[in-house]
Amino acid sequence: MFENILIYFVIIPLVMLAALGLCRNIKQIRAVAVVGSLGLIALSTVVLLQYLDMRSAIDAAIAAGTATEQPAMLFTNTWTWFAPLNIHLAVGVDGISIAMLMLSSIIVFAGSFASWTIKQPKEFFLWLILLSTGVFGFFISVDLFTMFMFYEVALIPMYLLIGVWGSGKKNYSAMKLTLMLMGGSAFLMLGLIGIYYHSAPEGGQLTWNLLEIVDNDAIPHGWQQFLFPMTFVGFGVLGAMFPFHTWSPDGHASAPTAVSMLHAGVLMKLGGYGCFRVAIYTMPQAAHELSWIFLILTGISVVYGAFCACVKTDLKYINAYSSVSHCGLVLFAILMLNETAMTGAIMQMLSHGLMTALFFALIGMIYGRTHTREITEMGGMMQIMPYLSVCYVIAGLASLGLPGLSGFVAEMTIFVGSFQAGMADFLAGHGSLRLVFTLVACCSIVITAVYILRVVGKLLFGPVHDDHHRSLTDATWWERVSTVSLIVCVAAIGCFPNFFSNLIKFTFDPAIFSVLGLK
Amino acid sequence: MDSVGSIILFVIVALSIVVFSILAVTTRKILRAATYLLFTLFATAVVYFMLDYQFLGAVQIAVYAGGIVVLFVFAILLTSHPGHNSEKLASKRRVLGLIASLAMLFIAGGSLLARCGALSVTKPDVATPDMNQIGTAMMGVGEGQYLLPFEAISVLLLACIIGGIVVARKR
Amino acid sequence: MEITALYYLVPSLIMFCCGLYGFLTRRNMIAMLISLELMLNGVDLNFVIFNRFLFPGQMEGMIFTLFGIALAAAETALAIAIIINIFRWVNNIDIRELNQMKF
Amino acid sequence: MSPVIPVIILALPLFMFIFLGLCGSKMKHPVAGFLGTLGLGVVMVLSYYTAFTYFFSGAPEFISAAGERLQCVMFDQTWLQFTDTLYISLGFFLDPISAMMLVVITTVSFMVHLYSLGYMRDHHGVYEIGFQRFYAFLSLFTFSMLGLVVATNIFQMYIFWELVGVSSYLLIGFYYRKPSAVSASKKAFIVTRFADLGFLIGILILSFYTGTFDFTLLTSAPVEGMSGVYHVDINTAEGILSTFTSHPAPVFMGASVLTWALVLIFMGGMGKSAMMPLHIWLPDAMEGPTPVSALIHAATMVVAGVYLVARLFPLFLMEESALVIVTVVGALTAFYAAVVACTQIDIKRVLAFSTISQIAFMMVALGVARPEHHESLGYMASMFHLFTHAMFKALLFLGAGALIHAIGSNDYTAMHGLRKHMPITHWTFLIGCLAIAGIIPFSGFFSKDEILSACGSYSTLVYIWMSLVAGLTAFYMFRLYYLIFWWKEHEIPAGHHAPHDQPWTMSLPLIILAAISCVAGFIPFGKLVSWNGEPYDFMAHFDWGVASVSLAVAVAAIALATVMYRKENALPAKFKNALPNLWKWAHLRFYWDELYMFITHKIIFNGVCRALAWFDRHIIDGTMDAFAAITHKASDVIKPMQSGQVQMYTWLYVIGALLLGGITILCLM
Repeated sequence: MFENILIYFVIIPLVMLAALGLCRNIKQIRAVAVVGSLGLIALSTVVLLQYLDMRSAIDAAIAAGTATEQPAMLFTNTWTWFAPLNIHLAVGVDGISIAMLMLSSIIVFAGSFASWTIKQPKEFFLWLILLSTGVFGFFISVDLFTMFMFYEVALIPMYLLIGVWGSGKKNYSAMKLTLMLMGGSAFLMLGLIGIYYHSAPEGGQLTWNLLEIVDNDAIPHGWQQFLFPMTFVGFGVLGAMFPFHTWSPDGHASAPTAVSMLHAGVLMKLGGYGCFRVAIYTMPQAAHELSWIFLILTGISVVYGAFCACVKTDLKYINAYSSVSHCGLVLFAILMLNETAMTGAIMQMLSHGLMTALFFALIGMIYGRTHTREITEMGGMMQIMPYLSVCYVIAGLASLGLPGLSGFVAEMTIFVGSFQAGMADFLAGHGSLRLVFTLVACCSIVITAVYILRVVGKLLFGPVHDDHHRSLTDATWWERVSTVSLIVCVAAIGCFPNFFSNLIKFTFDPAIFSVLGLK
Repeated sequence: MDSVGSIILFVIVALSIVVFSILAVTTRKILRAATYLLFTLFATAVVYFMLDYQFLGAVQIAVYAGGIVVLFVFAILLTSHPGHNSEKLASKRRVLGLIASLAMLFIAGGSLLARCGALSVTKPDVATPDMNQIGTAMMGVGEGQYLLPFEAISVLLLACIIGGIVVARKR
Repeated sequence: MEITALYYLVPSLIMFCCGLYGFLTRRNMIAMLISLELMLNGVDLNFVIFNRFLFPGQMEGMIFTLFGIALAAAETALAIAIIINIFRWVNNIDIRELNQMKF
Repeated sequence: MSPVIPVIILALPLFMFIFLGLCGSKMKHPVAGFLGTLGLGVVMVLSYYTAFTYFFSGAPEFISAAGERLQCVMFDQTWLQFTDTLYISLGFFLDPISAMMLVVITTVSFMVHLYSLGYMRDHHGVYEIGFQRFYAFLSLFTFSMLGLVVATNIFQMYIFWELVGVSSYLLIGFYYRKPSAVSASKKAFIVTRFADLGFLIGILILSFYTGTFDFTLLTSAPVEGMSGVYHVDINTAEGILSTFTSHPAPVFMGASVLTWALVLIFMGGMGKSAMMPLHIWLPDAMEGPTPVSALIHAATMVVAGVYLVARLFPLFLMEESALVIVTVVGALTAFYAAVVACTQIDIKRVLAFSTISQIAFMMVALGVARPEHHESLGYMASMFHLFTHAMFKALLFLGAGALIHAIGSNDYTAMHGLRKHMPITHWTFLIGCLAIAGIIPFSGFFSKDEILSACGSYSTLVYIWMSLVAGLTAFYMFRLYYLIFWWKEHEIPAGHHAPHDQPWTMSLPLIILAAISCVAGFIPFGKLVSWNGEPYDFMAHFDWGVASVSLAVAVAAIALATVMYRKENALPAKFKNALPNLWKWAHLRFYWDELYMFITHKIIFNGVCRALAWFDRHIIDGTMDAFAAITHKASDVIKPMQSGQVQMYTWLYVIGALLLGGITILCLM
């Protein structure tokens, strides 16, 4: 019954697209968006539960001696797509992908509510859902080619969504974002094709399938040195890695609310996920040797983004730079090649996805009322719109790592793991780079506090800056649904981190760390 | 060994092709150019006849000389301003064009002469295809038969008809 | 004296070069079209000549020429329709002044 | 003892926070306040029960047959697993100091809850905006603080450490309409956050070398023959230890890693406990409501640093140098804060600096504690002082709150001569002052005396220094006392009521705390709390010499204050004019704030952040834009080749064809 369940992650959005085509008015459009995203949430929950069941069933089988080891992925399935080049629609998930799928479905849900009153809703939702098709497809794919295809499907609608529904310098931003991400895709494609042509030992059948590539472990060392940077940079651009991050502030500043949410919340995770799943997973040797370059870059991202966020006055810019900092931490932790740090990286993806989506949702809601995003032109929002302000404070506290919310557990896992990796390196005489950059990254918790509190202080507290704002209303019910759903998730991760941590770590155990030689 | 008559005929035809071609591109009056083109086309038709391609010659006269040139004449009359039917050519441009076409002539002619031996063949005494064969070749799908290009051409012509109507139609 | 293939090829080459000259130098679009016809005609002639002298038993060259004539006719008809239309719009058929649609 | 009670102790305040936070605004003000107070009352009773059971039940899990008090983990739930050995768990750790802290926290917190019912409304009985929120935050704070003291592992402590930081932030910024409150809360949070960075790194270092976060493992007695911290059971930290032991002794930049770890952890404690140079947030934190200052910034949260050092005391004992640093920082801070307190005008600021100074006393006591000196008398003294200080300082703050509530100003210049109008406040405040000054038989005398004798047995210099500070303490407290309650009272403008005593909800806590301050000194503290659990009878070793000296110093200082401030006279002004610079520097707190302002604002904000932002926009982004511009320019350059002139294209074509043809022919020749 569950063999084909993953493909529904693509089918549901496609059905939603078809249903949207038939919609006649805004109510129907909203209904389609809400029902569809609820369906996605339900689906990912079912997959999660089934996944845990199956894992424990296999564990029991191993204990009974009827099975030998945990497979790397479950629900695997393959449909041939283009036989001559061996392209398949191959799907499969492990704990990490499931975490990402849950994140995406929740953010799509919240995003639907956040764009309740958007103009030209039909077209907007068409593109938005097309985008989420790409996202879901990416996370379920294990075939590099289809992965790349879904990746592009997720990127391209962004151009129209920002260009048409955006604000401010939207043409410039949309163009910049699309071009920079496409530039990344170019590197990525080069890398993926390179991987394909070395995916099998001499004379073997070439394959795009990740799991087979890892099994074959045939990419020559010299080629890894070339292909690893290609794929890492390709995905790293989407993960806002310094110095390829500048699309992020402009793009987010111009994008409409739901698009910012989806982009920062989910799309940027595609970058981190890809770096991990493709670059490091298939080329562990090169990852060991070349990680120092990217460690430096991502380490810089972490503090650099935070410092930049300290002086910006546009809410979206601040949040975009904070995303640079937090996503930098994701890539940074992945590069530590340490189980704990990598678990932390995935948790940070979840955590950042949720809280940045919350941030962008709130910024969109505030902007929709005040028509400005300059914190110098606002003040005392706590008196005017207490609900939104309280949510903003919660998001801020999550972002600066308050225990009990998601940011803390992710960051701490990363720091503990990175420190262990750094000290291990240091004591083994491999230099102190990891250690130093871990300490540098730790400093970000202070800088984050600075810019978050600066915004909270200026925007929410203090006297009301503009008397025109006094007549503004607090959140509507759909805005409440959107924010509450995100806050609940942020708090859930923050209060019960071990569930998520184990879900993710469980993945590392059988699959990845054997490859990386870390177990 | 060709007969003297045919040699004389060839010389006349060749000369008229050369002369009228040159005139067609050098005359300033556009209507005259069309006329010289007509003569060239006729001369070409004669060459086809001399090579025993009667059907081809007939098509040449009917389509080119009969159809296209008439189109030209109409177009010229429709588009030319009275007393404005000549154009002045910059001499620099003419010289450049002359150089280019002479270069082309020399290069192509040089390569022809280089293959002099292979081309110094007389007309073989083989019957040219008759109408029956041409018709069969046009309508068949086997080897050496051309139904597909034939149909392609017909679609092309249809497209041209429609295109012509669309383009020329008044708004 | 034999009239070999070479003799036939010379006028067709000259015709082609004349067409080229005309196409490069004339500004009137109809005149350019006339030059184009000359070039096409020269090429057609070549096909036929090679067919007749070198591959006498076959008919590809001739058939190709037939198609060529048909193509030339179609092309000329369409081109002239366009030229007349342009003339209606801008009252001019000088090729160098019709550059509004570039880029 | 079943683990249900500890669970309730932690869960109830959390529940009250969530409940009041979500539903508070729907309730009437008194209902919310009453519910919050009631909830805390239950917690207090349970905590008393727990502490009582721990100290006096004699159950084998709490006390060994030899009379040694044991550490007991009531429950421990894994919360987040990092590696096999490193995991954060949430638990309930019961040992003498945590049991004592339970009592301190819940008592003061309950008093504050009760007091706020009266304080957080004006004279007409109108409740403050956000009254319910206030109670929610108080519950959150209490939860966090309880979680902090009962932490079973250092990471749980860090978690609650952050949580108290946030509760403190929220409560300092309670009057969020006031810009000064907002910036004070921000400052408090960021300064402590900076210190927490040190704490975090310290935890990381410590956990890397020991392979555990667990306090019981961390502080268990060192195994013979092993230096440093890596005494932890080999079985639990095998992998890490083997990497480690294969290397020479871990020394980093001239100090052992243990020193580094402890100093960094102490840095966290310095931040929370407002030790110099991280003290700057505490005076500003007085922007919060006064009950909050009493609870958080006098009695409980600010002693978290002391508690942290006490918790890790066995580790500190392994590194003499770390303890020396604790002593030096404490001694300097104590003196600095005492000097500054002598010159402040705002009564809450005086109390804030006094708090800093008193916490520094506790730090010094820990710093000078050595097992060879009276079984680490300093440790016990520090905890004792923590206890008594919590009571009398809460009393002083609540008294100050009553004054502010009555007068409507923080300035003593607006007060003067209130002893007739507010007798309850006056007497309780006086008790508080006597206690802090160290007058027998009030509680402060006993604890301070213990500290001084601990100092004395460690080093004479420290002893003299701290006695001086004790004298200063008595001086500035009585200066404050006289300025508020004596002097000539102000004219009361027509139509205004004279200031009067407060409702019973405010008076009752004052009276209770005053009573505790009177008798707490007689608690046989050493029998309950000592560094290794073995009871220590302080009275048996009572040093009358030290006691009489300290009493004499205190009395002398009070006498001096009486002379100078009992009535309005010219003496203070003379002193001020005699040492104008010293007075000005002390009044402006030795320009620490300006220094920090310069560093953070001028250097970091303008110099680093702005520069980086500029760099980002112009260099990084400029490079990206330059790529686009170059592409654009390049296309402009080659665009004319697409002239749209068909003859041009033909020319190019012909030239190309001719070249190719020519080349071909040349090759053929």
